[in-house]
Amino acid sequence: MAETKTAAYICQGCGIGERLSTRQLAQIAQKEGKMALVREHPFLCGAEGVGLIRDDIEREAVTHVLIAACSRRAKTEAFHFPTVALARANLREGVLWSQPEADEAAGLTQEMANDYVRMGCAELKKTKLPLGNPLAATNRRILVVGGGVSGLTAALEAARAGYQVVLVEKERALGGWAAKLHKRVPFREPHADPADTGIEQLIAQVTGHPRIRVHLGATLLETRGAPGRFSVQVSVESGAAVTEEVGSIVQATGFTLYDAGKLPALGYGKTPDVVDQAGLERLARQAAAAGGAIRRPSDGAEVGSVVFVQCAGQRDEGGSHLPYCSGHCCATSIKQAMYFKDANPEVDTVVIYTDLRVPGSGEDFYRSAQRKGVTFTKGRVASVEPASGGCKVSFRDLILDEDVALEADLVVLATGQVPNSGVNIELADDDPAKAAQVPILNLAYRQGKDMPQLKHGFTDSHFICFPYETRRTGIYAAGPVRRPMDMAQAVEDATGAALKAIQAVENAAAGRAAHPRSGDLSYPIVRIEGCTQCKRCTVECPFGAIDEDESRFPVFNESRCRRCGTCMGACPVRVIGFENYSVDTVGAQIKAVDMPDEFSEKPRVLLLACENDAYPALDMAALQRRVYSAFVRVIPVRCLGSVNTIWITDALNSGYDGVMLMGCKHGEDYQCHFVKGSELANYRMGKIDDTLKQLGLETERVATYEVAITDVARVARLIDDYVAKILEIGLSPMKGFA
Amino acid sequence: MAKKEYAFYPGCSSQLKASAANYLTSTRSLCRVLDIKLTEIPDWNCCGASIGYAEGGELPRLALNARNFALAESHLPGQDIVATCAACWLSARETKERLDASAELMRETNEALAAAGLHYKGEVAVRHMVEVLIEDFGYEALAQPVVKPLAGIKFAGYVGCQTNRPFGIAGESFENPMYLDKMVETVGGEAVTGYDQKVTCCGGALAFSEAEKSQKQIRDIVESAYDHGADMIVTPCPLCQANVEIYQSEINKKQGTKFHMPVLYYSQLMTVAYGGSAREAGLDGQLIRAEKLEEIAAKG
Amino acid sequence: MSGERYRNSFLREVEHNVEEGHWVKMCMQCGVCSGSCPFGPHWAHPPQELFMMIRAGKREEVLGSDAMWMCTSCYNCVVRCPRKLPITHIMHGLANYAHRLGLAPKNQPTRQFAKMFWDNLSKTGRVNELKLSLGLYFKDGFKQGIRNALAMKDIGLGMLKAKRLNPLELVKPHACKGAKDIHAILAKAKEIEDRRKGLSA
Amino acid sequence: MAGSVATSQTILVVGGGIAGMTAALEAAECGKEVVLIEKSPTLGGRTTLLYRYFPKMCHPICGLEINLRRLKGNRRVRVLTLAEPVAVSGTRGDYTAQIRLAPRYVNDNCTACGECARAVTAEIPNPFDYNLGRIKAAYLPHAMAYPQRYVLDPSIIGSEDADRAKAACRYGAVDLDMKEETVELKVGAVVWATGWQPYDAARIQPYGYGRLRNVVTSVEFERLADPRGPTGGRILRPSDGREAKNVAFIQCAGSRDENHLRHCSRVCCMASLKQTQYVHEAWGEEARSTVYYIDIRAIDRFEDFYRRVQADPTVSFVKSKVARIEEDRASGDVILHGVDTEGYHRYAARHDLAVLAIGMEPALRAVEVPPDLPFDASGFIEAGAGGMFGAGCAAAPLDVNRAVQSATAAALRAIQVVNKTADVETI
Repeated sequence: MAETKTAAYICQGCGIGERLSTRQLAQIAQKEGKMALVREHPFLCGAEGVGLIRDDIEREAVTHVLIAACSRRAKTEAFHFPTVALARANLREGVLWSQPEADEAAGLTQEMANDYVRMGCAELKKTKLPLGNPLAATNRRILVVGGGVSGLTAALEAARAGYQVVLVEKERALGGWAAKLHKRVPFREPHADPADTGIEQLIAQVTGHPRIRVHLGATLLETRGAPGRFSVQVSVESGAAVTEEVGSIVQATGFTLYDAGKLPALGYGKTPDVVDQAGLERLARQAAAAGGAIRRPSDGAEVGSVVFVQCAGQRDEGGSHLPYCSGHCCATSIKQAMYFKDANPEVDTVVIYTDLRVPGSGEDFYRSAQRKGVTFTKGRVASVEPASGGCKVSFRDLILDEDVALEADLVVLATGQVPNSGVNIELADDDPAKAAQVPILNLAYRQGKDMPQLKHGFTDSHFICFPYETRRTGIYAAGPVRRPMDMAQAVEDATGAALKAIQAVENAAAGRAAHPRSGDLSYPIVRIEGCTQCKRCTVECPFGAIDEDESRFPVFNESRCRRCGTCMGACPVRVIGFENYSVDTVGAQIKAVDMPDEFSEKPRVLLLACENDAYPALDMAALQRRVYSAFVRVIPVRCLGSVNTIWITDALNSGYDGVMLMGCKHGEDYQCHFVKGSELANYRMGKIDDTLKQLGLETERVATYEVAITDVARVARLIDDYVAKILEIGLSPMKGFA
Repeated sequence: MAKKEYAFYPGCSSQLKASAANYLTSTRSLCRVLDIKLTEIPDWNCCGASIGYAEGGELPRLALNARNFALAESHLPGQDIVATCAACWLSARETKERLDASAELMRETNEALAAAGLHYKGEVAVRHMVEVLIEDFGYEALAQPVVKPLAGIKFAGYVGCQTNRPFGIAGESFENPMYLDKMVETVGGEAVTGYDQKVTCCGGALAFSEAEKSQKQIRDIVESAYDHGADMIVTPCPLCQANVEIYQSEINKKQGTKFHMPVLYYSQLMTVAYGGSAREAGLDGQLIRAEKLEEIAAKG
Repeated sequence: MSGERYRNSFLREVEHNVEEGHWVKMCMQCGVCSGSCPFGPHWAHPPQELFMMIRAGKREEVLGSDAMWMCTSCYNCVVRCPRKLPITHIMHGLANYAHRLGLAPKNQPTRQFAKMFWDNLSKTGRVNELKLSLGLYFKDGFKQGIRNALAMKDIGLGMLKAKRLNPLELVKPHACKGAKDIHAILAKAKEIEDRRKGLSA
Repeated sequence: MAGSVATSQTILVVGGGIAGMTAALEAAECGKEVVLIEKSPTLGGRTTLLYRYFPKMCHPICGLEINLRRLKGNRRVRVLTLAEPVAVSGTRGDYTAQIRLAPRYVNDNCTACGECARAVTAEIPNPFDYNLGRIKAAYLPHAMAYPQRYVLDPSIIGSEDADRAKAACRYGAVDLDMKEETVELKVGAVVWATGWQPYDAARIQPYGYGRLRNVVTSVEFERLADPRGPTGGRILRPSDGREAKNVAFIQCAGSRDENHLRHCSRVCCMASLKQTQYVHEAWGEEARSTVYYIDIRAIDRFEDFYRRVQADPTVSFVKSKVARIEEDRASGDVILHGVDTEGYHRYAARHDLAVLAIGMEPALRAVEVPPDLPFDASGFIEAGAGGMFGAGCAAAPLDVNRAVQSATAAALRAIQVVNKTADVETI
């Protein structure tokens, strides 16, 4: 690789030239920053300015470029130089737009700008151009676990996009629940009648597809590796174990119907004439096969009246059954009521519900059922008991406001979906509940055999905007294992999951990071010889990317890594880093700041700001010209989880009067894009107090804040309040020793 | 040759010496001015009104209206049926729509008509006088003949129910139809804005059977007109007119109010504005006299 | 009894015999009709509740109720119903059906007036307003009638003065020449309707 | 320009809201060439105009920031703003799209320094606040606008204001001679992520929107609660700027109604539940929210959120479709009339403000498309056999999360087309 040649470009546009001495900035870049090449330009992001930089890169063999202009979030198209290492000094939003225009402020404003140039130079010199993970793994095959509608769809859609697929189904036949249905809820207009499930065609398309291999009666014995290089041990029907090499995985392991046996109050088990929705489908298929009407189990008599009890063991506030709503059951009961009405309009069909939930065009399906004479009653069912020649359903009619009972030949309980998500790895190993759980993926991961679960046992993503972001890179949940859903949604969900699986193998092959740092070519580099095997990185990685080898050294599976740097923040001996983001790139910036002496009355506050939310909030505050203290120096971090405590202690040792950390909300509704980053940072900073005491410093000198991207006004206020507090408790006694 | 010709369906209340005689008188007068030829459907019969349901049932009411249609079709071919009474218009139009929609009802209805040797072909169009004025003439044309603008009089446009729901006039909103206000302005009067009882029900036929409940409605209607500074109420519906005008004295008696709010038909406003006499405008038919209007009518 | 509850029997009866009755099953219990009715406060059971009662099989309560007799035919419910139910007509239909079956409350004033109105109009083909109002005053007997009439005499006189009430109506009423035709038509129509509904006239 | 670059290997994504951005990015991150066109001057769509999301009460622009960074880091997506399709012709794998580009009057020299806005005097209703507030006629759509470039409103072109803007710009970014142009794109597949629009509330007559001062729509209410909005995040009512502490939320405003929208718009229940929390946060224990509903459709784990709101003492629920709203002329208060159908209780309830949980209708209008793009009766795009696909709310009324799933699926279907490997569809 060519030797390093640094260059700094100082923009004078957007008022920088008027309010700051760019001459002074240039000198600093040259003398202190040791930049080989320094240029000032009136309009750097303009075609001419950009051309200038390009020429230097080509003619002057510049390898490292510092842009001292606007925020790193601005003008990214103009300042796009993929062949060189890049650093940005934020003079516009970070200084000009956040500092008062008044002349008396000019001095402090210039000091601030000078520091940002110093910091930029320092960072640049420690930065390398990321070249991508050299261990790029290139297996593009996709494994689909589960052969129901979700799995079949994921397999078929991936194959249709040109990818090889291997599908593993634990049963001896494909089709899952759909194969057990008489008909399904319609997907298209007029949304009036039950439709054929179409499962046979789907199965035929999958089994007949040249790019899909299917294993029936098969389970996963072990899954090890990473995106682009998973190695999966499959126990196949014959009992033999075969190894499948794949690049990514879709988990479509579906759901199990909630055990109606737990609902004796609703008559289940007391009489065969109380069935769940699956039971009704069975009866409907038998009837269809026999070419007659649906008959009740007890005596085989034709069903003349049927009652559907919605939310059976669902939306339970008592905590003894499912707390959530399974979403599909209203439409399913409507469909099942139609089984009766379409065959014989004389059959009485009553649906007892509390909220009828048929979103979108489901409303048409609801209307169609009413047109067919299905009666809907808003009520709460108290009990179902066997009665002479049928069942007695006692309920509160919420409209007519009375307790009533009605008799029916058959009662159908709309019970909920329970996800098949394997082992809950968050449970303690000695937890009996865990013992009862059978692992599905059998991941050979340090952090557990299955994917982390979110809520109620579902493997859903926590993010509204990014539904496919599981915490296991390259493994995507699809269908009811992720969230209760109907068949139409499962098809959509599985198609999306198939895309993510494809994307995962493409990213892995290119050595790129996956979401949320998609395309990032940097990856964690470890000085393994310095490692003390403390295991913090392997335990704390939010994505379970790091395993341990026999001798308990960390094994970084780069393509499982999301590049958040949590491991870097965790490492007590600081042997983990990225080419363009490391303990040094940040540490050097901290040290580069010009530290006024203890008599100057000019405190210095270091602000480490999450680049996803706090930093943009600061930018937007500047855009609104919200002024904040000139004593703060801001360094964006990939995630608060990447903050290594050494930065804090270094800062305090070198005379900073305080350190602010701004990260995302943590806890149940966390907003950290790296899931655990901000939480870990918070935890670590909780323990820094001791360090501070050792240094003889007030604990206020380190403060952690939860900041949302919308806290535009608040960030400025937080900074000012903090600086005020620092002035109140006085400057740091460490200054002298710096 | 008249500009426009229609098969006229005055309805029971709009006959001479009937409760809406003044509606008839004023309508005739304004048609003279606009050169509209109204020919009564020979021997027309009652529409059955809404209240006819209890004893009448469905088919007999349809048949009643169909008889008028059949008569119009045979004696006044090609002419739209025009009603002034809201109830007549509504019953007739509902009948037409229901027969158009159901071949079975059409068959049964004609089976009934056959008993009198009549047959309904299903060709007539049923319209309200206000529709005719707005759609066939338009506000501008209606403004042309104005010689005595009703300047200085504030009118609360009380639309009521049956010219408004469920069909509506000229595609106007059910909650805040503007046509009556526009007509008031067309003849130079001032329409009070924000009259919030504009489409309140006066109780309709139940004014007779449920007097107190209806009079509560009527009280709101009149009170709100006063609140909004109206001098008079104007309406397109005979039953509304009758209920709202007649019962004011009752309400005064029972509840000590001092209501004295004239209630007129749009046709009376137009007749006066067009230069017609108080008599031609049927102002002599008011229980609560509309002095301000009479003054204008009296002006040379 | 509970055996018959929430069965379709009464709903079917209504669909078959009540004007526009086939719409009752389409109600989704939003209640916009109930809230839209000018006489709402006086209803024992607003429309949406009546529809639920029909579906719940409460035959006697529905047909014996005076609720639907409170309908003023203002059509607010009709234009607001999100399911486009012709509620006004269903109310009329229910009232008519209850009346035909003799289940409607005996002294329900609107029932009496409605009957009076129909008899009045079907006699000559046109409404005789004078007889109608007199009939109304005297519906509760002669004495009460005089009292009612006196109470309303100012209005009556006013109407006379305004030439909007004609004393001669008593002797020489407005009438259709074809009154006989009308009787024939109405008789036939009723016969057809009864046949369709399987009711005896 | 773009036209010449695109090929039948290119995927065209129409609409730069969250669904469109997602479809474009997911495809591009699989290595595909994408052209993303957006009719407004910025990406972000309607979700950007939401204050917060249910059920986490998190902030939409947080996800937007991530998506924008993905976009800035990915050269495979080319973005055209102020761009609308006028016609698409051709067949699966080989489409030609006519794109109309409206003039921005600001070129990419713009540094977003804001001098033009300072120079301009004219103001326009802020389209990014549902016209509740006003902004200068030279404006940056919002703080998260992408591209981060100002726009000149056409209304000032030819005026002195326009000249002032031009004079104020030191980077030659203001170009008053820009003209509307139409470009042609050759693409293999098209993803229609054209999103939704709020149903015209004025057509729901009994609720008096437009007639009554203190009746607003749920999308407008988002702006009132948002610190970036016209009231700086204070929930004040339009009539008199008084604090709206007692707020009525009216569900199914246009939805589930054959006089308006046949379908259920799915998000409105959750949106109102979320908005009750805005009221609670703003006024604490003084807050009063009442939700008038037919059915509360809090599906799957949204049920948790519903239960949380039910437990909130400042929130109550009434099972009723409100019949009509009347205004108390003196106070400007709204009085809701209706019947609680759970046991028949009549109410005339006074509130400071009524929020109509307004329905979603598809926004796609008047574009010539080949028959291989089927629509349902409500105008939503259905699955077809061609190379064009609906994504997000163009395909169905969806919440953000499901819209993103739908867009991700649409991206794969588009990839199948340009990869030319897709088997014959069987629908």
